[in-house]
Amino acid sequence: RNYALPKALDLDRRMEEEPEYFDWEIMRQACRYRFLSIFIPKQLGGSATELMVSNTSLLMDELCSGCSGMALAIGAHSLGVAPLVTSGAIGHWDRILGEIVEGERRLEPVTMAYAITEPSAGTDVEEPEFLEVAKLSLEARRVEGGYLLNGRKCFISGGSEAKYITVCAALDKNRPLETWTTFLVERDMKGFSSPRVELKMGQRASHAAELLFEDVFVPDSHVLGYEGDGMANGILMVMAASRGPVGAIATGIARGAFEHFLRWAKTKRNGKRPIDEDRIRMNLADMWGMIQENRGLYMSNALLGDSIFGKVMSAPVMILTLSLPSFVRTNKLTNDFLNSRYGKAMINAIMRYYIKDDDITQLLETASLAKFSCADNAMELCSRALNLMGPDDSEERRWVEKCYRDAKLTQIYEGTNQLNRLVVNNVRFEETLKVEIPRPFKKGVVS
Amino acid sequence: RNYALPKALDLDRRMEEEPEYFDWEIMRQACRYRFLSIFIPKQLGGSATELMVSNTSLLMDELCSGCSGMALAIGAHSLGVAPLVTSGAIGHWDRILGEIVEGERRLEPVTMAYAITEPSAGTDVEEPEFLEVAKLSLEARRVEGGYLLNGRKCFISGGSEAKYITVCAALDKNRPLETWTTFLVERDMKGFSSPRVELKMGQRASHAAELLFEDVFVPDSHVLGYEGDGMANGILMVMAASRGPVGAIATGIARGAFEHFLRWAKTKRNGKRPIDEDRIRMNLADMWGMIQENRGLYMSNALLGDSIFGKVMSAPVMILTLSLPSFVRTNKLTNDFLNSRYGKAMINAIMRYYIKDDDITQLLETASLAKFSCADNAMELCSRALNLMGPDDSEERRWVEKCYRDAKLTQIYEGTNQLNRLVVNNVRFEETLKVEIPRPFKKGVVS
Amino acid sequence: MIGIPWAKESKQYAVLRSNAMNFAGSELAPVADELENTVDSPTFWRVVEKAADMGMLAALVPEKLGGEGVDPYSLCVALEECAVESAGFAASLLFHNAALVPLAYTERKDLVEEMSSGKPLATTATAGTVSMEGERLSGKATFVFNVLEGSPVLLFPTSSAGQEVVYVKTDYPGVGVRKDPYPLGWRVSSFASIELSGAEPFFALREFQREAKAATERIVYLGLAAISVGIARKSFEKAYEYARQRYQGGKIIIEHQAMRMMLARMLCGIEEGKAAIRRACEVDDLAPAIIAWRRAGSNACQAAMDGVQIHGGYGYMRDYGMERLMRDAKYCQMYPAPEEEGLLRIMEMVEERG
Amino acid sequence: MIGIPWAKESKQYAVLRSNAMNFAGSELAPVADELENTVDSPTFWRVVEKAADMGMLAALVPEKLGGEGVDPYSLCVALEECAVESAGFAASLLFHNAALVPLAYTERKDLVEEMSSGKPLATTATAGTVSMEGERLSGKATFVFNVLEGSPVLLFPTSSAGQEVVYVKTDYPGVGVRKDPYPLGWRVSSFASIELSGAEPFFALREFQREAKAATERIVYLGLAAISVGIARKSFEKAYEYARQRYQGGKIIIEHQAMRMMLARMLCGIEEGKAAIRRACEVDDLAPAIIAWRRAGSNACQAAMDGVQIHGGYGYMRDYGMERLMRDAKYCQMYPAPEEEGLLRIMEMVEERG
Repeated sequence: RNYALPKALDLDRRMEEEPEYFDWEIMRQACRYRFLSIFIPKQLGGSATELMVSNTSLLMDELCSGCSGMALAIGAHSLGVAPLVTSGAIGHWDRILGEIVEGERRLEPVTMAYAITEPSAGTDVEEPEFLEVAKLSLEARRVEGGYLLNGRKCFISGGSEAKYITVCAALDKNRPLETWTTFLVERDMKGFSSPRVELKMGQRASHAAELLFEDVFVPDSHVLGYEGDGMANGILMVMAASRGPVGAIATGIARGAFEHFLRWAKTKRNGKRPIDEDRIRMNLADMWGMIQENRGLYMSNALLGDSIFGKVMSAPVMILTLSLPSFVRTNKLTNDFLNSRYGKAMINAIMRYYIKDDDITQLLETASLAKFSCADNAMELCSRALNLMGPDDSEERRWVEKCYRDAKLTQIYEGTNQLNRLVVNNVRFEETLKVEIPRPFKKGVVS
Repeated sequence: RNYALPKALDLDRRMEEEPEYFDWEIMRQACRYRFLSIFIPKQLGGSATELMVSNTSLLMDELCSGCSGMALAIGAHSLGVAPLVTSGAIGHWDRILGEIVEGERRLEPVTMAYAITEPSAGTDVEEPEFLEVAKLSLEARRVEGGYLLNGRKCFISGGSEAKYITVCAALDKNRPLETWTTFLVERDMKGFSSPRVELKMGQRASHAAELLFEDVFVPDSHVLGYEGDGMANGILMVMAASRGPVGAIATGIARGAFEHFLRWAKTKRNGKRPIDEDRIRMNLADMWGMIQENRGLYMSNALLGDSIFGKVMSAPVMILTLSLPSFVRTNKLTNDFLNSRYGKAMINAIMRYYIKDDDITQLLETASLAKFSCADNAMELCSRALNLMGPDDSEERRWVEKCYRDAKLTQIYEGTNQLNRLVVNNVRFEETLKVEIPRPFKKGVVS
Repeated sequence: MIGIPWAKESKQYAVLRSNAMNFAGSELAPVADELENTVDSPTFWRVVEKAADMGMLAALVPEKLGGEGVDPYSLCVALEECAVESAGFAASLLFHNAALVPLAYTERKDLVEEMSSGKPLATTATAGTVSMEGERLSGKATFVFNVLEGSPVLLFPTSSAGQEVVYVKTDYPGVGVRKDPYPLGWRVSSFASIELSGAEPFFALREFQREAKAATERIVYLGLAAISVGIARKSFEKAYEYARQRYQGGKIIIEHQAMRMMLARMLCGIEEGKAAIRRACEVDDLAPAIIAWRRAGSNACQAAMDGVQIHGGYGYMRDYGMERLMRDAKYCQMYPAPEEEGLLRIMEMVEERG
Repeated sequence: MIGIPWAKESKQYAVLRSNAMNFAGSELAPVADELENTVDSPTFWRVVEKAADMGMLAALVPEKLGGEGVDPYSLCVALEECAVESAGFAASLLFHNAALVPLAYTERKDLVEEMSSGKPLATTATAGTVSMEGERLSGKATFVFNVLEGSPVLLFPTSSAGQEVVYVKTDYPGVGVRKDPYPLGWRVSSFASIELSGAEPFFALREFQREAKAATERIVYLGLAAISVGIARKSFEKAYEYARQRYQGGKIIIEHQAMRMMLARMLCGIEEGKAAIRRACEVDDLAPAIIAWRRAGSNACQAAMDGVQIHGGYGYMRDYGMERLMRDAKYCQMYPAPEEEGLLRIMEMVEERG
């Protein structure tokens, strides 16, 4: 945050002129603080602790109070790492997570991204009922030894910089929900490109990229989890862990706006300070209340998340597996085993033992609730601050204008607020939505 | 709550016809659950635990989801007990608190009330800056061996039923802040009466009473704390402990309204359920979000409160004093000592040792914030539920109408929401408001 | 009248407003509390008689049928002024006048005469679900006001032929009245739900059913918007007056900014409501009427709630007259349909028109 | 035009609206994005020239001084229509026209001619604090638009004599311009703050200063309200169109209730704004203008924000044109003064009138 604050406004402006510019220095700074390995288990050299979700939430809150664009650049990377971790694809951990940790150490950032949204499927790919009837662009066709991916993803945060990308795709566009699968795609795979980035209204320090897949061959070993579990075990699981932190992002933006507003309120102009007026005081109290509401929501979600994920990460068998010397896991035989159905079945059995579907479903509910409530509060807070400042010529006003633009995205990404409301309703009041960790030896859906 | 739910609507209506009716059965039920001694230390037979504030908050939340009027009848009693406890007036504890506990045991409720508001001073008597310029009605004139009270209090919850009333009064109406003092008044004192109760819009099961003081003589021993510390150490201290529970009251009302609304939403009418419409689902999620926000706010305040008050109650010297057999404390010599300046000084010293002014000030801030935020959310939730139900002929709608009326009071009592906002601002952003536990041997302000 | 300068009203409306204001001030104001606490009292009927003298019982009925034949805006002016003193009484008048709207599509001078004679008032039941099969009504109408012995009730049942417009009386066989003496608002009026099990209407419109229903609904929405403005005005007046005499913090509370902001918002709300009503009266369409109702109703609720807040504890007690405004305002918002259903209807209308 | 039926406008306004709509559609719409990204471009001046041909550069100036002499409502109609395509351009026109308002209190045909000749446009600086002592100006004006080389700027400094109404030019000695190329909204216009240190006005009004200031302010508020309505309309149109072609959840998204509710609220917002403007134009007073500005500005912000939400990710990206509306709308709400200061002024006006 100390790094972000002085640079944020300038970078925001520069992006208007050069939408394609990416400030790698942000990521190098992030390396210094080990922000890139916050989702990576300690045993692999990462900085994840048993309070992984809480830490991520607090980090996002803090970074976003500086600049949410830069925070997003860091957060989008962790979002990319998340499916690799939550799917328990241990066979890839040493290589990829190891590379990230190593890059972090050498201040040569290696990043990931998570690609869900497609040009004609935004909300549709975030919820099972909707996915069932989605019109998709990307399709992964089964071929000998793997899959051929064709189509597009869009608005992928960090997608233009990431070296590894976790990609959701249907094996059959006509049966999207049934065949929805998570793939690990590497930037240098043939046929993969990111042809375009958008100029966003805010959070500009991180790119929203279009990804183009032209006959990209992805080998069998690069399926994360099982064929067809990309929604119930993939997206929903990740969203259960990541929507809370989005609430934290919104809170951070709101807090940033609030701090600038408070400074403004305490600054004398024409001999008096705005805070000397009662109406400003009341507004300050209101805004502070919103921030406290937000913190309560995302933190109670984060603590729940840690109690769930903590169980797995501290499970003896997990600790044992991860404590083996790296060469044992990366040995071809072991690695093939880990990437095989038997290996997956083993991991699966462990996950099912430690993580109950009901717990993770409840986590999804609280995360979705924190996401939309925090985002709405943030938007309201920024809007109100601007209304109170009015046509004021101060750097603080420019800051809050940026926060206003930034905050809007939190109502949209990771499922629109409308979708998140539906999730809360469907989980809590109608019990029609459930996260499911598949049984071991779940069958493929195509072959 | 089980008791309250079936009766609440009927009682609410009956109050319209007979505003003076008081349903003692509520209080007898409360005795059964030991709700009347929730602020009374265990050693005296009470049911207070180290989670006193949390328990009170959760109790209020739960009761109010049934009927906030009945809950108020119980809560107002505890509010009356609070100054007696927080002032550390141990000399009175055995007699009065003992009587309450005994009454509770025998299902013959003995209740207290706290009288702050005066006809022309509402907000004024809740905040030091305001009190300084207040126009007061009640005055306590120093006379030999005690004080003569003359004037009126109004809107005193439970004031028409209470046997003991903690009353704030100025010793000199022209110096209200400086001379503001807390007295213990007993119903059978000569010249005391409660001539009138109001018909309130809601929370009717508890009365708002006018209290009339005509030359009521209150002996020296009945001064709680010191002369002149009625604001900084009296009201502010009590409010720090009680405003959080008011947030809980608002939350309970909101939750009650929500539960009735949810039942309505799930009930078929003309073949379909409201919840089958997306807009109702979104509203349910929003309302649920408000309730979660509220819970976060009042619980984080309550836990802070318990960590502060817990320190005193678990202090060795306190435990020792309270563990002495009752006859030691009620022995005239001891009792006179405890009610004397030396006794007070001792208690004071203990309190100052365990409770830091900064902690209690922070508690006041979080309590005030929880109070106004929860109240506003509750009002909004009830209002929205009614808008969604519209002209529906259901028992649920009648319930929510009651909640709508009930909720409004939470924006008004224990300091209007406007005042509470100011308190948050003054504590947090301007640091101009502070709770102060007086030094031992604080001098009287008149004599 | 405190406030910002009103937009000029043409002379016709200005005269009407001044008459209605006099009526409200001299007839309604002194008995508003009494009306609130007793239903169907002699006082109520005395005021109704005065209202009848002023033509308020057949205001919209065309002159050729014996009515006053005024336009909807005139009715709004009268209702707004009455609502300043008693929203419940204004609501009574509204439901009565709305009930006569379909008669404009008939030649039935006799019915007009019968229904506008005074006691009992007619009423309009738009909420609930009622159906008609072979001249027999069944179902339930909710939130019906003005329900006394023998009150004529306008209903809009659906039948296999589509939309129907019929009248029954509350003492007919097959009409069950369930009174509720404790509604949240509009206590003046007699609040009830009506169960229909095979009742026969005493009159059914045979043509223009759709038009008659739309016209009635438009009047209900416009009238409620006008009543809302009346409530908001009264809330402002009471709060403004109180804020100028109540001292707290060493000054009259109107000098506290928190109070000023609330009062100013109330004023804005009043103006917004008035503007929306004026506009909605200019075009013969349901959508703008719903929009005006929604805005004015919401503003009235806010104004009354803030009025209570400004009054502090006094605002919450029945004896100080402020809490009634808050309760009455809410019914302006809840009736005749949930706000969101109103919004959905607007969208449907837009889509129908392409 | 999609939407609910407009309240009838008299022929004069209907013709004007249709002309303005044509102008906006044919001249502004095709270049709106270009204008947004470049300031002071030839394209901008080409459009200004067309606007001049339509009399939009001296709209309010009395005919005897060489202007069009139209009423405020006419200007509102024109601005609303322009704002549908480019709120920034509409704002440019507004500040230019407002700058000429005080000239109506003079006989200075020459000044009118000079200032309404086109390049550079005049502008009105109402925010900030400027004072005048002995014909010398000092202080700072903030949120000034249309600021180019030599732009005439209308200022309202205070002096020992009270309220002053003066004009300076941006290239005068003692006038410092600090441009900001990245304002949140209204990018079309050249955004700057102006520092004054001893600058001399080229013209100062000697009488009716108070009236001139009030009249100018009223036009600014009314104009911003009209621009807000234009933004809300465009937001609705874009969102409605998008919602009818975008599929999610197996149906076009307009069939999802969450979308319908937002769209319906947008429509209500548009109507409320229009109603408030119409009413505010009917009475020559500042308070209703502030009320209309407040309501229309708030509704425009909500409409644009919901429009972005309906567009989802696309709404957030510059290339899809929706996010500009959200940014532009916010300046309608933030300028010319914080909302709460507007409310405080309303209260003051009410108190002054007793």
